[in-house]
Amino acid sequence: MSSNISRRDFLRLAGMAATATAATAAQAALAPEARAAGAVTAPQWESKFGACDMCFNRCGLIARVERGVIKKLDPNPKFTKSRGMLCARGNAGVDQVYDPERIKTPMLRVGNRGEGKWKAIGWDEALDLAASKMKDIAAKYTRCGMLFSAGADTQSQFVHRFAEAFGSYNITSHESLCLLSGNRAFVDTFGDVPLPDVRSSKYVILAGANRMEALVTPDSMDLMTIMREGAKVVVLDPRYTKSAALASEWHAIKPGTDMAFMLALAHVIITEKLYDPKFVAERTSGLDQLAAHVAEMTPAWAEAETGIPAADILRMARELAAAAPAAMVYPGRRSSDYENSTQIRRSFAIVNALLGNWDRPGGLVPARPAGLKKVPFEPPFYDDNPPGRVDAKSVPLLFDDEGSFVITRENIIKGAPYPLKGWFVYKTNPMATAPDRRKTREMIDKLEFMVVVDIAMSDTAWMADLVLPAPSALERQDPVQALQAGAEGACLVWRDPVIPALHQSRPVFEILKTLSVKLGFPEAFDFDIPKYREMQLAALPEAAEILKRDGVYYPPNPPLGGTDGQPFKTPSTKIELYSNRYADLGLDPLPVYASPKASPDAGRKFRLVAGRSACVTQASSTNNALLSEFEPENTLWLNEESAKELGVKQGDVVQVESPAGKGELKALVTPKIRKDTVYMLSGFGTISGKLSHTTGVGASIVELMESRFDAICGNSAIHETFVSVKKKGAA
Amino acid sequence: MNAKLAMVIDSAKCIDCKACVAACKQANGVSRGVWRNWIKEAVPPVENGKLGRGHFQPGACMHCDEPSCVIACPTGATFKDKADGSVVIDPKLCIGCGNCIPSCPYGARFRDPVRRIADKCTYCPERRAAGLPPACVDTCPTKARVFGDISDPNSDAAKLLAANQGKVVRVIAKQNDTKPNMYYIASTAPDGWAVKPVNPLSFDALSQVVAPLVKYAVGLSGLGVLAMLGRQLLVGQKPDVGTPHEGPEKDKKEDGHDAR
Amino acid sequence: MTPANNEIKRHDPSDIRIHWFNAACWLVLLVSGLGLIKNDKLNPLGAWLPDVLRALFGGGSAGGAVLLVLHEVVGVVWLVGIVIYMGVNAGGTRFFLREIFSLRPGDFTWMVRKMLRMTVGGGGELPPQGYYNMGQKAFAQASVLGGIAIGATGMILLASDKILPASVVWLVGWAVTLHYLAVGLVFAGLLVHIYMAAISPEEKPGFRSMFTGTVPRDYARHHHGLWVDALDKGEPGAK
Amino acid sequence: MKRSTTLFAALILALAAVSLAFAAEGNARKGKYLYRQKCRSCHGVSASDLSPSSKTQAEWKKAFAKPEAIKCYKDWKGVTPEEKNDIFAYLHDFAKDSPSPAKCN
Repeated sequence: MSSNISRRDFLRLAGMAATATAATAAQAALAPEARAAGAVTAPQWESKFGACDMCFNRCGLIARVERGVIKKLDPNPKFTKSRGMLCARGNAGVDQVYDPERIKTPMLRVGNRGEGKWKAIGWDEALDLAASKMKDIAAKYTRCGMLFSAGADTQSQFVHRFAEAFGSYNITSHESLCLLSGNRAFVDTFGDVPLPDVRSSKYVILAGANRMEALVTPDSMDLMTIMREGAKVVVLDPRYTKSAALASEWHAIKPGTDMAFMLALAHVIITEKLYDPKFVAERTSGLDQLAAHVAEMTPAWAEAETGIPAADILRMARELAAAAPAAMVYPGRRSSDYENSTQIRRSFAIVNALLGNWDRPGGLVPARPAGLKKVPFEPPFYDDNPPGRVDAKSVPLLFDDEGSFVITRENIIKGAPYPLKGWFVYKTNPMATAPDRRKTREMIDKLEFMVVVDIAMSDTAWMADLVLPAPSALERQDPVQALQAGAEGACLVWRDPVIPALHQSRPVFEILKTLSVKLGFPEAFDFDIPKYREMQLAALPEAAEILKRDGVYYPPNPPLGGTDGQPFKTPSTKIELYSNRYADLGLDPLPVYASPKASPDAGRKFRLVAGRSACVTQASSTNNALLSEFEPENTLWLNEESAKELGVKQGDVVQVESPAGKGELKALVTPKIRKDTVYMLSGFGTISGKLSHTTGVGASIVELMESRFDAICGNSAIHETFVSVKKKGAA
Repeated sequence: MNAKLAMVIDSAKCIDCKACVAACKQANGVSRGVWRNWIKEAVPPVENGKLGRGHFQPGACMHCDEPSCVIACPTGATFKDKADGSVVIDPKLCIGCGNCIPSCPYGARFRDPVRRIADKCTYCPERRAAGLPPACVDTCPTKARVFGDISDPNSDAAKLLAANQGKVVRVIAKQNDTKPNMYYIASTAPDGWAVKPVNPLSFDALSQVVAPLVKYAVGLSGLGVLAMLGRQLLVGQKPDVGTPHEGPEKDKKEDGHDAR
Repeated sequence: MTPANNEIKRHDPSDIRIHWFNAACWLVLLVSGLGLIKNDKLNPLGAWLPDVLRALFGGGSAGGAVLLVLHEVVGVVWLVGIVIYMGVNAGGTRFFLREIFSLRPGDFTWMVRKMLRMTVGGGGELPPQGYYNMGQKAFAQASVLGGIAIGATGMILLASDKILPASVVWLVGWAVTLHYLAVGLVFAGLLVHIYMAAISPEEKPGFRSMFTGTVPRDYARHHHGLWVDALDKGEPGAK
Repeated sequence: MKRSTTLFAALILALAAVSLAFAAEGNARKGKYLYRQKCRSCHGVSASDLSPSSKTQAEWKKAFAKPEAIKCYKDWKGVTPEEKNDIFAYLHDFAKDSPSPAKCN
């Protein structure tokens, strides 16, 4: 494989490299102002394929390994989903591997919870302990007494498998702290979670999505490309993010009013009949109800709500419709904003439906087939289990396989409807990512046993009874993973270790396999990773060879339009502008707008919003030595005028307070944010004693966020908090 | 023909993601707190009371054709590599005097706090030897950075330059056009950041006072020696002088010495 | 007296050794140092010398790097050698320093007249000189003071990329300047010293004494009359 | 217009109530276990790959209203009526057009 890479790259640079090398050799003796001949030689590295794990995108990479040490991670040029790039975080993946603060051995808590007193123990002792504790909890509280939480990791599927085999229904992932509201809205409108085909789009409205900092491949790069080709990208954001800076047009929308903007777009598109009548008639249901619903929602009305001039809204609606179907309201990912985020995202989905962009180039496309087979198993059924998840029926439309972390946490604290006393956590970090850190702490205090498997001692691991070291994604073998890349089709990646696992780390797969034996269900893990991959690739006989050769495999990708004439996976088999399901459940069948609630406390006049830097993956990367150089601490973005009123100057330390908690950090006084809004990065103000770049540095955003959730799907709602800000030391 | 390595940057494509900066640090083991390359952010214009379009400008050492840093280097550790046109620092020859740092109008140089010598962008010669582009170019998400030999019309960089003839701009120190080899396409901002190259006072003293002074002193001394040698040759060798057998009277008589 | 009555001992073997040791070091240091000044504007000889030397030492900047190491090693060896000499021959060192820094009435006159005499001729009678004549004293003073400056600045340059933090690079910059200045001035004197000692027929016995350790009494009486007088009187401190 | 909306909503609500009542008869979680145990041995291996999201809720309802008509019904021997109900609840509740469409593994 290395010869293959170098040949390809060599061709790319052949002229340059050959000239330089020959010239250097020939001229060294004659021209003293040159390096001595042969002074610069190619590094003696091996090149090995991998897939990045610094965020969920999993960009294909090539690890340059010299004498067993990873020297550099480069983009895999054949991994076209990321357009041949590796971002700052991807490059910093090396520092994750060689982080001196990594968990090196299994650690048993010996002091009080969170006190940081640990004892290094052997794997046998650690896994015996975990197995016996899980057995005890199952015996005392049924098998649903264990909660399993796994982050966005290729091996997380084994945690789900294990939980099912163990017999617990209580499984959460990071998704209910992130993207479920958007998924809910699109499933309930289109019957599917579509992907944006940015590359062919002519007009994109990014509302509350910051693609130039919260990088999503290939969308982030494609947005720049299409703008160069004449497409228009509109950004709505209370902050002047880098996306706002680079967009064709930016509007500092008032937080929480996106729905008003979308409904006004619908109003213009419907009243001016700018939609495709054939598409809307054949493929959607509820246009009449929608038309009636938005009849009064004029651009002028929306201007009063959003702060965006009516003339601009009118113009954008017309431009958007004119570009349709190669136009879209970008669906976005993280949608954990408000208690009515599902309805907000429904309004996004509805405008897309009116554009008739479904399964069209430049519009929203259904997920492309990947061809991976699931690996079946037959977990036992335990009759003594409670009827469902601990958060079941808490909201009308919970995703049963994701649940809601915020509600689960609430119910664990209450001990109702049934007690939940054990927690298995793999590479997810609710102590630093779930709103209201004190509540997470309170929940943990209710537990009898908590085990965390992770690479670094996250804040969540810091709270555990038992911490087990996992290798990084560069040190382990992984199953095949399918990745979606818009209309270009899915691609498959896998991982083989580019170096052996460091320290005593063990992949969670091996941990679970061992535990499955100790707990009496070895049949759930009667395979190894190569065998598992074989089963996954049963329908793709050529894939394994190509993965070995290229580091990525592209399954056949049918052309767009394949769903034309086929029913949508909704109750009405059409795109539901008017949601029958919501009507059934007594929910608003059309998104009903209400002005965002004002702060309940005059002293707390700033809405706190979350966001991203391209050098930060929430709380999982801020302790990275290289990335901490880019984001050494978080600051509170504070509008210049607001700062003036508060007497806060650039760099002053401010005290921020909400009903949930408080924090101190430096102020960034800037025109780049609305006067009524403040912003800070996540991942700082940590509490773990093994995160030296972030513990005691900046403030924790989850300490300040109140515990709110989406009323329809239970996704967390992290923009519902108002905070007070004052200069430290001021009265 | 010698190569002329250059970077052609379409700064309007840059999203300020810092991938190039991170890649550079990782590829070259650049010490904590210092940077071989950068992305500068233009102060956004205010249009109709709100911030207008932003612009981000990737940069690094421009490997100038008339580099002021080379002049400021006392040991020749910094030089213009004639084979490929890059400005090179030989770490083994650098004594870390720091002269070159303020002499670069683009702030491209720094003194590495660990190795204690001057450092800057090298265009990743090891990677080039392996047939790879420089780390920053390879990793860039939007391919804003394009690298190559612009004397080779088939290189990506030369093609991009040719395609944008008349639209290419360079950031140049107004006081001193060092002929940088970093080309920005169409327009770029910020553009006024290049500063006047400044040599440390000690260096100016060396080049403007001490070096001429020493030249004169050595010249004068050399002239004196020549004069003595001339006289010696013209007037002729005194056979009595310097031979230990000669008597003192002769010395006195012929040489006029009066040592008593 | 040895070997014959008409020969006076002028130098200890240790003096001779340190002189030639110093000379050898300086030659290597001067040539390698000039080879390091790649900058056309600074190198009094131009860049051809560095180019030639670098080519000799492996070519390109790598050759320069060899030169730098050579310069640093020999520089340290030189300093260490001098210090060892001062320890081994402390009396000689004291004598040397006392002699070169003690000026007598008539030294200035001697200097002016001697310079005239050696170049254009004439100049009048020369006042008598001691162990060292004023020309020798002047060069010895320059060598001692210059040597201290060269050694000190050289140590700073050596330390620059090994222990010195960025906050003191100003010191390194000035060390470069002073190093250059001191070497330049000493070199200017060195040219005359070499001529006088090795080329000018007048000082042949002195030159020879840097190998044998003795000078003819007649020569000494002519050139260093006050010294011979002191010797004859058996004055303390006379060598 | 408004009136018809209300009427329509009421009608849908009524229909939903019926369908929910039908579904509530079985235990979907047990149904998942039973489906894996009793159906997956063929479906996904020798027979057509089938999971809840293969059909709509209406299609599952229709199929289970007259299971005798299902091709493989002859192989259902060991399945009790209660188990049949559980399997139906699973397939129906996670159908293609359900709120939580699911594939089976």
